[in-house]
Amino acid sequence: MTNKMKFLLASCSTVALAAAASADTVRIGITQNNVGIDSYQTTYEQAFIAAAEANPDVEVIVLDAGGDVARQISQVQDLIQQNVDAIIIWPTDGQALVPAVRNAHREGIPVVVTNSNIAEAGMEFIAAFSGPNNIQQGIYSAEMMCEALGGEGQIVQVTGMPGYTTAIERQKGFDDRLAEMCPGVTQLDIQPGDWNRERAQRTMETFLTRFDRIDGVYSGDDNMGVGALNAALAAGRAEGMVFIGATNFAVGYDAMARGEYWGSVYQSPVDDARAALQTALDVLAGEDVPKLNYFDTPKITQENMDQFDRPVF
Amino acid sequence: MLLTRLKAGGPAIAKQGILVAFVVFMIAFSLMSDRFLSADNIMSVFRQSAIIGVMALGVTIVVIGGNLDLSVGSMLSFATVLVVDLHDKIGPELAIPVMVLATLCLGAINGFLIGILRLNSLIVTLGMLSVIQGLVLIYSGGQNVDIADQRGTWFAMFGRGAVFGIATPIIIFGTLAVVFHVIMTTMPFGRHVHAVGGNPTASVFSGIPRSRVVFMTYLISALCVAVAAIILGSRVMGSQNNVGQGYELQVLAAVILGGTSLLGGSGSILRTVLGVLMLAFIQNGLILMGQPYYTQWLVTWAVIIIAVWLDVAAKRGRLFSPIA
Amino acid sequence: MTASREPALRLQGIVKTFPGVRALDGVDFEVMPGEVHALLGENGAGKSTLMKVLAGMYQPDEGQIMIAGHPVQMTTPIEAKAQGVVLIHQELSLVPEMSAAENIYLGELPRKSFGRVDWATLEERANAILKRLKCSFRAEVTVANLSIANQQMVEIARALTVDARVVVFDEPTASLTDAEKVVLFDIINDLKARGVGIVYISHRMDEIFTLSDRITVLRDGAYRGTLTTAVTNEDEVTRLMIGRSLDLSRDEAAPNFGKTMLEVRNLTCPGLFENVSFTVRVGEVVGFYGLVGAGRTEIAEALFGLRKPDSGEIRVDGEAAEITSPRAAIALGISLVPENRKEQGLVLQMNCRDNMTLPQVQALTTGPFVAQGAELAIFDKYRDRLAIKTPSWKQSAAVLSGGNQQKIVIGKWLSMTPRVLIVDEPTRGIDVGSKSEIHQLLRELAAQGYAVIVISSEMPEVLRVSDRIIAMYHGRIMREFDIKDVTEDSLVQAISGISAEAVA
Amino acid sequence: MAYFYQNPVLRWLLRNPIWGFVLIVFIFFSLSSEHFFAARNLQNILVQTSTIGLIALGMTLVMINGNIDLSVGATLALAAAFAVDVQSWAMFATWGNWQILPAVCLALLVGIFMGAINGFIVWKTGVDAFIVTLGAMLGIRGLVFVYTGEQSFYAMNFAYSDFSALSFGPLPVLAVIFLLCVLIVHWLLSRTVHGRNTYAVGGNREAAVNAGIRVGPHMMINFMIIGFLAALSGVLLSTQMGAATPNLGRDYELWVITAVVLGGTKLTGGKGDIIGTLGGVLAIGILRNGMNLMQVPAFYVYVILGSILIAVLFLDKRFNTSTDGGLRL
Repeated sequence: MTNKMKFLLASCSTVALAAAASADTVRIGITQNNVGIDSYQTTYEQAFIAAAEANPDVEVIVLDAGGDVARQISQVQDLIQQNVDAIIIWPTDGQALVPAVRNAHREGIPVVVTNSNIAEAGMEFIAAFSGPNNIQQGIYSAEMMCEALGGEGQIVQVTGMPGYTTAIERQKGFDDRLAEMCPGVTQLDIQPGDWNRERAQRTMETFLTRFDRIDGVYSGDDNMGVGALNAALAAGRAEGMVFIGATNFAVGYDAMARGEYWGSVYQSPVDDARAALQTALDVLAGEDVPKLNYFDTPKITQENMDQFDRPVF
Repeated sequence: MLLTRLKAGGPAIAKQGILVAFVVFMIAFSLMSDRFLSADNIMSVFRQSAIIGVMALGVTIVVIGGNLDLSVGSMLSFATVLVVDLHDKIGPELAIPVMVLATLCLGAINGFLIGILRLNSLIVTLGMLSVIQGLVLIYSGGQNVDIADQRGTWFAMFGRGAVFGIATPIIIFGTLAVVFHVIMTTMPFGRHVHAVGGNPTASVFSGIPRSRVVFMTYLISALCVAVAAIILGSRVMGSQNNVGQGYELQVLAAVILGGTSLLGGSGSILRTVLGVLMLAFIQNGLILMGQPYYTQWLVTWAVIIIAVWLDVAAKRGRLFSPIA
Repeated sequence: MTASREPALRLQGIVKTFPGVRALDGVDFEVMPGEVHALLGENGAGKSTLMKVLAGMYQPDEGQIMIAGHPVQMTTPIEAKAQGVVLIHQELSLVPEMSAAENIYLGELPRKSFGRVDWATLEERANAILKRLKCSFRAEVTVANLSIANQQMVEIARALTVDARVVVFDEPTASLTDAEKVVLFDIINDLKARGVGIVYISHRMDEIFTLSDRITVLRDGAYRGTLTTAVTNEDEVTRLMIGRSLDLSRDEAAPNFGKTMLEVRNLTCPGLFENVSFTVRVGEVVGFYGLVGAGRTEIAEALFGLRKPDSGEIRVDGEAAEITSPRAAIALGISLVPENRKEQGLVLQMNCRDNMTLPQVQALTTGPFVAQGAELAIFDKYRDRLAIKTPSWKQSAAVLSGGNQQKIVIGKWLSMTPRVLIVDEPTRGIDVGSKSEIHQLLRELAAQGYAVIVISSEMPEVLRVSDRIIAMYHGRIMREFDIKDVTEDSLVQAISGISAEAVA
Repeated sequence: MAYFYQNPVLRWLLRNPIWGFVLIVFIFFSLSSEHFFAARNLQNILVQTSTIGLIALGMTLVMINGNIDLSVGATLALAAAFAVDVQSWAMFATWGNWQILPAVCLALLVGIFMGAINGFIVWKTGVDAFIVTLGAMLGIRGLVFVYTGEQSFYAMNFAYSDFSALSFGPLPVLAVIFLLCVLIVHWLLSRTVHGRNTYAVGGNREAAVNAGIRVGPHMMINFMIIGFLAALSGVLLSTQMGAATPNLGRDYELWVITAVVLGGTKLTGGKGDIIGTLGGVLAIGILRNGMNLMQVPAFYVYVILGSILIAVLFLDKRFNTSTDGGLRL
């Protein structure tokens, strides 16, 4: 037991982020969705911690819900209990966090929602949202797809983990915009890839068997998109197939450079994290912060990719 | 009446509940989708099932030995992240042996706790599931790992290559299945595993080194995971930290579907292969039919229960359990 | 005895078939109030099926059950119990984590409102019953903490919870010491005096002749006749059971002992056995006789590397041996046919051949593969030699009868051609016919030059097979008898500790 | 040493080692985190524990029976979905806050029904409960997705989520419900005929059958109880969220089993009790909460929880078993 305690203490001290507590230090707690599930979230966390360390007046408490809504709710409770100055939440589920956010609101602790937004019902309880506009990203992807196919074709879609907000919003943005803008493009089928490259690859392989003609593939992120691309390459059918993703990953960027991948949406976790922290600080400083703070997530395609740095994840 | 027929005429058929179910499904799917029985599709399903299949071979041996292994999922994440990450750092010719050794170490920990210390395998491997998941994340810092030069490396042959037109994963899976089948049915070690799983006390009374046998089953399981990781890493050319999450249950479902008894002492490698293919074809067939992905869960539910039920019913000679 | 001459229980023409087997074929059986009626038959003769019919666990296909003259239908054990028919099982059917009281009233715990257990009533009643049985423990004790004998008492106490008309005892003495047997027989006589009909099933002839009034014999699921105990004898009963007469005499060809094969000196394992010294010669059968718990099995386990002795020396063929595992023991040429064949001897779902070759499968190889031909040759050899009845080597051991299972285990160890063969309770739970076959086999083995140790709790058995008898009491060797000098009285005294001073 | 065995408190701790562990981590976190030992935090721990805890109560019954239920996480999600969705059914539109009542009732019924299906299959087919519920775990999750159409449901009525904020004196209402269930299930297991039969069925199935206990229906009832408790847990969780998500309760079965095993219930059946299970869930709840407060990084939490599980199993083996009587098996 004593060994375990030492281990506990040791592991805590390695991440001790707290600057010496002083009177004007603000304490901000963050509970993230699922660090480690993909590089985006991990890079986000690192960027967030780095940004906080750079600011001597900020002390942060970094928690991770591991993708479990219930655990995230209890983490919000724990943060309220510790009486932090502000809470940043990356919701595991936009709906389910509303009461927790409402509780924080009642306790007078401002809440900033990051990355994926809380449901409509919770908007009145949050101080601000900071992050990408996932619906808009879906729309961007639909527009790129439409443009790449010239308004005609048959496509398939590989979505993220079923039931998660980001996956749902991107799909919704894409589906609605595509139907509206490009009635000539038909979606053959939609199946999940669980944010997992290998599973996306398997899904795509089945699509390839099932459909003789696939002109385009939209994937919920580049990680899955590259999985789909791998499947098409292996089947020798990648030629002429349009691959559109979202959240440009390094692998997607490289594939784009090779001309195999058509386009994606550029979304930097570093920007995301910095924006979240800054929004929280602005709120605490009493500034007038708008409710919705979307940071820019531009389209990235083979043509304009040299304007962007290769993603670090 | 089914009941009497089960006992009298058709034990040969009834005992092959999985085979019957398999054939029924193949026929049903091929009627509903003309793509289903195409050579391309069958090859693609075989290739897809190789990763789970290779893992299921090892787990079958563990289960015949009377234990469970729930840690294979996170072990797969561990091994894949390791081999992909090391690929660019020390080259594939070193990355593979290092990864295999590291994975075997995890298997040895399982084997030590369960075989030597005799702790309950369900709980130990449940604990290891969590521990290993943590280790992966600590190792990678939570970042995805990728192989930079995806085209140039010979590492690609394991997941993407083909020999005589047959994809390498299928060849690896098939070879291992045959090898393990031969080991389990014709070699002393296989006999020992059956004995230890069937009656650990009696096997000690027969001079069988029970601890060592159980230990070995976990090493084999880890080895299978390592092989699966090579296929997976080479196929994807990258890895996420949770890539194997949930595989342990899919693997176990395949093993159960193959008729291996969770009580230990009986089971067959070849029937596990059938179980793996069955699950893969269900998944594939339903997608081909345009069903939403979650129908496969519902179908799997029914198939597992019916297949195992037939198996159990054939063994006891009556359809329904005699308990009041 | 009661005045009524109506049988307490009467079965007429009971037929019970299972798919492919006619387990009971028109069996008649009756027990009068105040009578002990023994039921005999070889394993597989249909006794257990008949018992299950009696206890309401099986429904007969044909035939009638009458209790006190009235036909009844019993579809569950509870109904049977309500009719006053109680079965005391051979294998303990207790729940270890529950109290004795709860076990006694299992399935019919007294209730209060909301399904609560009425503990006060429960414990009061249970303690009253235990008192009647002269038990020294309270009903509140958890069964897991009781000795085997006391657990058996709990089992018997169950029968007394109802106003039983008929109590069925199925091999009740299998795990009892002699002193405990006396208590049990008192109880049976007590029940008898109160007009309860007793059905008594046992393989032990002596008990049956001590206790019973009548004996009914079953063979192959059919009724073979009823004998009055007072006017019959063991031979007649045996003949009825196995359809032929048994030769119980031993061949008196002068034994020819060779060199000392096993020598044990001052072997000690605290709490189990102490300062045990003995020798076994080639061609000799040494019988270890004693009560359950006297330390005999533990010595065998130590010799077989399953138990680490604290001190002492073991020599095999004159050489000091360090036996740390069964493998080491096997390498030294020691074989152990264990006490409990189902738990220790066999892998039940494995086929007969594989079971038989299990200890040597690693050596029976061509290249890396098991030499299945050689295996089969071994199996065939011992199947013929031991007259094992099985349709095929592929048969799983689970479906064989107890006697054939035991022969598989014996064959397994004989095929190792051991230098020392230890056989622990070679005929436990085996019917008379197979029993004598096994006894004969043990004699033959000795004659062929094996050094044999037989551990047994049955006096006739040790007397029949041994050349020397070692009597044990509380972990110590009390006395060693040459078979020529032994008397039953001196044996009984030695294992009860009476002659302790005399020897020491 | 003699004192050690005579002191009733220590003797009790020796029989329930998990409570010793709970005590140790409790003291440890109280000393090492200023926020841990505070009324609010202790309330939080109780509320956080209640989700896993309610299911663990049912799992204790099922595991004492010698069975296991892997489908509880999915059942929880299905019940939560019903509880939230039914409120918005048109037929209850005019009921005001009372619309919550039929929703909750229906959700609980769904849980009982799912348990009944599992129990019935185990009873009639004789297939191992592990396999039956492994299948059901996939299948019921499939039903959740069919029912929800992959979307999250949310409760329009804030009264629903306000419920979880209520408290009786110092105790939050969720904690009260949990503790009440602890008492009831403890009473059920230790005082009622059904509870005692639970030990009989798990401890010696044959004996139970011979004693006339109807083992099949008995096991089915316990599966229905765990179904009910999983559903209740789902309903309470959904009141905390005012919503239900299709992925709710994933992996909960593993945590529940972990807690129950930590509490001393044997996987082989026949042994275990609610006091131990309560200790098991509190141990996990306190560890999670304490590590949150101390900011142990998520990656290390996995390693620590897994190691503790194995360590407790090891210690239990060391101190509590000597069944082989010294044989070197």
